[in-house]
Amino acid sequence: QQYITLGIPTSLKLIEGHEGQKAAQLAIEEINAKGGVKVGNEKMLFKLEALDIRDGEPGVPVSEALLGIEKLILDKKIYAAVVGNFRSEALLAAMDIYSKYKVINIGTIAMTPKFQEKILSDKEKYKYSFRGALDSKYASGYVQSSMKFLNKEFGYNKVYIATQDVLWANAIGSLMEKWFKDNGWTVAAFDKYPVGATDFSAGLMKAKSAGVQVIMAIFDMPTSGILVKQWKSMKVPALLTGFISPLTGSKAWKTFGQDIEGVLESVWEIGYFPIKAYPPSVKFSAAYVKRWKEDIQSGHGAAPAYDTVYILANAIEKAGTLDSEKVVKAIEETDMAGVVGRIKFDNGHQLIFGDDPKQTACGGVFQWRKGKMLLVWPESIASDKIQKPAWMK
Amino acid sequence: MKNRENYRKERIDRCIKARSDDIYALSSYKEMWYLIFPRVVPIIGIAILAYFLPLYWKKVVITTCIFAMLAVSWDFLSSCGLLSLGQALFFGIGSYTAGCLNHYFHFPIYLTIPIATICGGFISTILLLPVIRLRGIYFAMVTLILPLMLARGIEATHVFGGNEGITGLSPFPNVWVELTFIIAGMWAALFALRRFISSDYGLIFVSIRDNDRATMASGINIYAFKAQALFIGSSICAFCGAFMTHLYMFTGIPVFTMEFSILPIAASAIGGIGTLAGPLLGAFILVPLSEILREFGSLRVVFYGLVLVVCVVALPEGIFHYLSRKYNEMERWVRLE
Amino acid sequence: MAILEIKGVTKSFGGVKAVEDVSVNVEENTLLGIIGPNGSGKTTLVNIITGFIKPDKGSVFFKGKELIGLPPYTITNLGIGRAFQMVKPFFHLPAFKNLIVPLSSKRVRSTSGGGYGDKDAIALDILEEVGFERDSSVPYKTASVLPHGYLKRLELARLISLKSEIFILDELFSGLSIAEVTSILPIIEKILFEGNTVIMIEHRLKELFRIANKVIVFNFGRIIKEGAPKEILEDEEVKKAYLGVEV
Amino acid sequence: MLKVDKLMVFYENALAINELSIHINEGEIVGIIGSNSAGKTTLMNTISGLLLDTKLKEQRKGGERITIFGSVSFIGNDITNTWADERVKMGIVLSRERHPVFVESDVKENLKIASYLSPKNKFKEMLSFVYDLFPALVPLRKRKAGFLSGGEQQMLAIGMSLMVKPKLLLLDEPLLGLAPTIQVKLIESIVKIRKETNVTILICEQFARPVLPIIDRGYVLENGMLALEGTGNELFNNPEIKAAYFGV
Amino acid sequence: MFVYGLINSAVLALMALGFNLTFGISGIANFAYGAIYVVAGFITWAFINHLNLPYAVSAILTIIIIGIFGALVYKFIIKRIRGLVISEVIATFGISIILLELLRFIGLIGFKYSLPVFIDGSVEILGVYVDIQRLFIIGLGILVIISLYVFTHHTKTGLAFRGIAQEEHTSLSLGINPDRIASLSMGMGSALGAFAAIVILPLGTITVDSGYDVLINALSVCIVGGLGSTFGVIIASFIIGYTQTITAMYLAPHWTMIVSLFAILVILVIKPSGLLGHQKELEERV
Ligand SMILES: Nc1ncnc2c1ncn2[C@@H]1O[C@H](COP(=O)(O)OP(=O)(O)OP(=O)(O)O)[C@@H](O)[C@H]1O
Ligand SMILES: Nc1ncnc2c1ncn2[C@@H]1O[C@H](COP(=O)(O)OP(=O)(O)OP(=O)(O)O)[C@@H](O)[C@H]1O
Ligand SMILES: [Mg+2]
Ligand SMILES: [Mg+2]
Repeated sequence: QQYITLGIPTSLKLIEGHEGQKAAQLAIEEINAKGGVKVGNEKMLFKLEALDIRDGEPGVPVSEALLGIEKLILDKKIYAAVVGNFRSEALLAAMDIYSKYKVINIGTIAMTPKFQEKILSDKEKYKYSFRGALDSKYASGYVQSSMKFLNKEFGYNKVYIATQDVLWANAIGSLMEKWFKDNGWTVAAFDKYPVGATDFSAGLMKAKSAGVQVIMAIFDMPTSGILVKQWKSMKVPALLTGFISPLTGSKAWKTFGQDIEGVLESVWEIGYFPIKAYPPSVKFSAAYVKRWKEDIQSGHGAAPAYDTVYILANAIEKAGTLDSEKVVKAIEETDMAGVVGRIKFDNGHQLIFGDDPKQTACGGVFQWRKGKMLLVWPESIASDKIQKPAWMK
Repeated sequence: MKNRENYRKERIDRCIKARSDDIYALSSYKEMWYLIFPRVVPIIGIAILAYFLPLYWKKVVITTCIFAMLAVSWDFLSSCGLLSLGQALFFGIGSYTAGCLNHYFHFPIYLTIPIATICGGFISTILLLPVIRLRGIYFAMVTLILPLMLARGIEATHVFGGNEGITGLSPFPNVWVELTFIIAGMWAALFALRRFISSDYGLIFVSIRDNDRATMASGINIYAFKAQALFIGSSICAFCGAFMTHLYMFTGIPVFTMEFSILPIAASAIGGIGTLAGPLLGAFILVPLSEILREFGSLRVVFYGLVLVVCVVALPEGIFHYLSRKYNEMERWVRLE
Repeated sequence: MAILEIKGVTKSFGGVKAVEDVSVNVEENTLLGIIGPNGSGKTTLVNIITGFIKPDKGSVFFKGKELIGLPPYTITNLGIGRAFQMVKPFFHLPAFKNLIVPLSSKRVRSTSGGGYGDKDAIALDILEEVGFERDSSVPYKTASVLPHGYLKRLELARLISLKSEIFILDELFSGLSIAEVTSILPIIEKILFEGNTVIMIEHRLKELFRIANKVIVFNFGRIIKEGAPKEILEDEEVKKAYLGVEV
Repeated sequence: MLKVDKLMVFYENALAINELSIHINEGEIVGIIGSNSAGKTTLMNTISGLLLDTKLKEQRKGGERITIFGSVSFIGNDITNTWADERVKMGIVLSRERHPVFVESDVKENLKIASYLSPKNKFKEMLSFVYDLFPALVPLRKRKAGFLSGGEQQMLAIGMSLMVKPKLLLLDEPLLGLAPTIQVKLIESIVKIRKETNVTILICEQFARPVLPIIDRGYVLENGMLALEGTGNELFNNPEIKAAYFGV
Repeated sequence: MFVYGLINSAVLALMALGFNLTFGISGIANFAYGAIYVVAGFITWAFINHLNLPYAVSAILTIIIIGIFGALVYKFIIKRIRGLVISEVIATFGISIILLELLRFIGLIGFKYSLPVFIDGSVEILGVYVDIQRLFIIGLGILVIISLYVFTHHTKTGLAFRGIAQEEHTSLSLGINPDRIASLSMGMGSALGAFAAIVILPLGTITVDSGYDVLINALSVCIVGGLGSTFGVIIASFIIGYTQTITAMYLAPHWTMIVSLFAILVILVIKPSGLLGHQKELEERV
């Protein structure tokens, strides 16, 4: 029996990596259970080699992460890598390694738009890299939609932006800042908080004294939970929106309880919690819960990781060979229905996102209400409408 | 220690050392071999290993050599009384220098690395010049802070590629060049420094750590010498940084991470501080070990920490001290008369 | 002319006047003894002369050159060598290697040779001069295991190897037995004989008074008496403040 | 009271003390006279137990090997392997050679630390005792010990060992660096202390002149071996001693 | 602003005090401090959520357990390498990564771990809302500082802490058993760390990574203050705390780190042995 080895070089101990691995594993088990992938005339099984390269942890040099990737490539002889790097700089550096060894990789975590730029700058060289999750440009799109709604429905037009001081979050922050200004909002301030910040009072005070109605926060560090608590305790009368990773999962209600009632939270890729209007997501989350006995907590990375395995499998079957050049071609031509929506790559090897999972991949916005995550955006699949929380005037 | 009644364990030098460390009285091939053996074996050993291992492990050898050099440089600095927690600073400066030269001015590798070595040493020395009067932990604190600050500064000001760094730099032609280059560099650094530190000139550096007041009272400008030591130590690190940059075709703020500062210290601690060769040995234990431990997946770092603790506690003097003692001295029980 | 002129030097540490308005002239090729109760500011004065402490006021001239403000190593290179009250050898180095450091200083670098082992030879010569038996293993032992007597000699050897013109010896004899002291005295006499100047701080008065040309007495940071050893011995005030007993 | 029997101490291969047997009776002042490197400090460290600690530390570091033979007993108990702090609790207190004090603490705090073992209500009393003995320390109370002059540190070191209220006081070169007046005063007060508190005292000195008159008995050490033994007077009048330790 | 600067300073001071007790005052490098801090958080969490113990009981139990743990670490590990500072640092750092990564390994990742606040709610002070927990931090910070000062300057054990750091042999010859005192100081330092964790962590979630941050914060506050000086720690935390808050307020939050590091640098250049340390002058005294 021959195997196609897939590598997962990522920070396995961070939630996105951890759940990404589980999701990919689920996909592989499903495929293998059906007999594997057909390569030409032969059926091959998938095998997973996960390696903790710790690149999402502060203090770990990129070189160590890259050496880990080289280990997967040279030692474990992986055919392709999925999930992939956390930090944008690690991703960008890893692309050189992947193209050196001609290894296909489909990342689902790092979100920098520089990725496409780099691919387009030398398409031939970097063609082995794909991204199966959204990038910060798309991400800001989803945030914008909800802002538009808030503006239209409730007349909100003053915002405070807080982001984590990392590439992708800053990128979203700046895009949003521009958008707000272009659309007649007042931006009270735009603060970037260093990773590990534990005190947000300065910014919140600014926000409060400026009388903002909306706080847009983009964070994926765990300490950002403090922001939520501080926002509550300082009684800042503004609606918390954006992407705060401690709030994306079902367990957030347990941690923060009543505090997060009414918070608008963006979802980078749908599919990790069941959405009635889009059946693949229901199926996927059920399968995941069945396999791993708990539901997914991170709104980013896990669901696409599941899809990437299928993308690869389909591409290999379509190419009928393991020759990477041909498989790359096949991936470029992918068109299938995944849990995050319809999967198609653009010229820069970026998964295309939009507002309707039947047309493109899709992110969304949900609102925390009474312990439930209610999808309010995009309208095509929304189950509810954004509501003003009771305590807002 | 076993305490036999009226017996005492005696320790004797294997007596080819005449009186002091660098005066040898060689009288036979056997003695010559005795001297050469511990020096030649690791050189040949590493060379063989490096050239015959599978590709991935070659890469590991390269990384090991880099960390070994960092450790050697750390030990050199510490034997001059400069306790550094900031090898990452020197490393990062070298890396950025090479990266920028290559990216913005398109200098080829054989220019960027030498220039980065010299300039890196130079810039690091200048940066630390204002605090050269600090001692011990206070100096260490500054060296710990500076790389953090530079990294944050680059992040905040977006210079040199800002957060995502500079990628796509020129690589080495092939892995053989990489290997030869770094192994040669490592041995050169080690033996040159060992020679240097036992020379009359090098002795001054050691004396500064021993007692800087007395060194001053001996008419030595200790600050000038400390600056020289800094330059030498940081140049070596800068070389490593430049090398790593081209190896991974990447430079960016992660080159300032603490790992580059901590691992050399750990290597020195388990290898044996103050010997220069010890830290090298330590690096050759720790780095491959950490690669082997990758098999343990998530528990890797735990095991790694465990090994550190066990090594340090079991042989507080350091492996190299221990080995060289066993090699150079005989022990035997003698009866009290 | 006086080789070393100390003029109105004052230094206080947070309210305590350690040295107050001290002026002394040290004549060339003489032995000046400094005595005084504990904490009367003797060592502080030495620290000021050798640049380890900056005085609040006053100046020190060596052959007409102002010393205040110069760092210790520059002063040492001018020819003022000091031995520390608490010995400060390089504990990790063998005794003879201890001398390599002063032999590499600017002052004597040019004469001590740069070849391999040149300095070692000079160092061993000097050590023999101060009483390290050349053929024994003593000069090759690490300083940390040497007995105290040898360390004191090592301090002296450092000054000799620096070719100092002024030897400042801070309590060289403390912690030494009479036998040790008597064996060191000739070395000091030899130093004087060679035309150098010596300043000695001592609590071992008997030995000091035998060789001193002039003695000054400190009390509370001030000079209370200055004169030939004889006069000092007979002075009532000195007796009260310091001696209190027959010596 | 204290009995040292056939003590031998090796530093690696070097013999520092060779077959030394001495004893001290309760209430005595005993002097150990010896020139440099006679092994006085080694003996003091052995009696106080510090050597055991040094030995252990060296062993851990893989440094030189210290070997001790023979036995030490105190008031009938064998204390050869008793740890130093236990010995202090038994009443053996050492004032170490060359005054290693707590440089970062001020003088009063040094004395406070020193009174670790004595009851709190005794502190004031002992403090004034020490200040009486060394009035020079009084104005220096608030100064960090590291800034004191050599002699002042020596006073402090002795003062600290007195704070513990020892039964057996070991003084290792107490006169080092002290001005003659203070030396005399110290010697007088040693006699006084003995009279008042009946503490037993062992003094090590190579500067024998001031010490010999007050000791009851004395031992002369040479190269780790016992060279002479006798009462204070005997030693004082011994021509050899005179030649070697008085410089006449 | 004023209030939050104060809180920030108090947080820093609380974090640093335990470290200061072991490292600054008794001279034992405990680089596992950050790990201990985090572990304390998780232990308390586990007590509350799995054993359903009341909060106060869990907190006290945690402090005791961590204290004992610290003492044991000394007894079995540091004792053997006492005096070799680099080895101490590396060994405790090793312990720290073992602890932290073990926590990660057993799955304590994610965002669900957080401690309850002592008393919920907030009050308005000088025009800003401050939650009561933060007031607790200030109050307890002051309390700990005072008791620590009294402890290290006026109790025998505390003075012994200072003794063993400076001259181990002299302490030994005065009847202080350095090993006992040192393990005590490790224990107390760790317990203080646990205390700080229990007080501070309710503000946010417990995460493994913060272990490293806590260590760096504690280290820098401790060194800037001048080793061994309790007051130094306070002043240093105020300087660093307020620079952080002020920068965050008037410049931008992502400059806080740079500015506060720069402040540390400047302080060290001006006062080479920290604000209230005398290290340098003492060493230079000849
Ligand atoms: N750096 C300093 N800070 C504070 N006080 C100091 C400092 N240096 C010296 N002193 C004080 O100044 C006084 C003079 O000290 P100095 O060392 O000069 O005395 P000395 O005459 O050499 O005494 P001894 O004979 O005991 O060595 C002492 O009281 C000492 O405590
Ligand atoms: N740590 C050590 N390692 C090796 N040898 C030592 C050590 N300590 C002392 N010695 C040697 O042991 C002998 C006795 O030393 P010790 O210090 O006991 O003498 P001492 O009589 O106290 O001399 P001093 O008057 O100099 O204080 C000396 O020859 C000395 O060199
Ligand atoms: Mg003096
Ligand atoms: Mg002695």
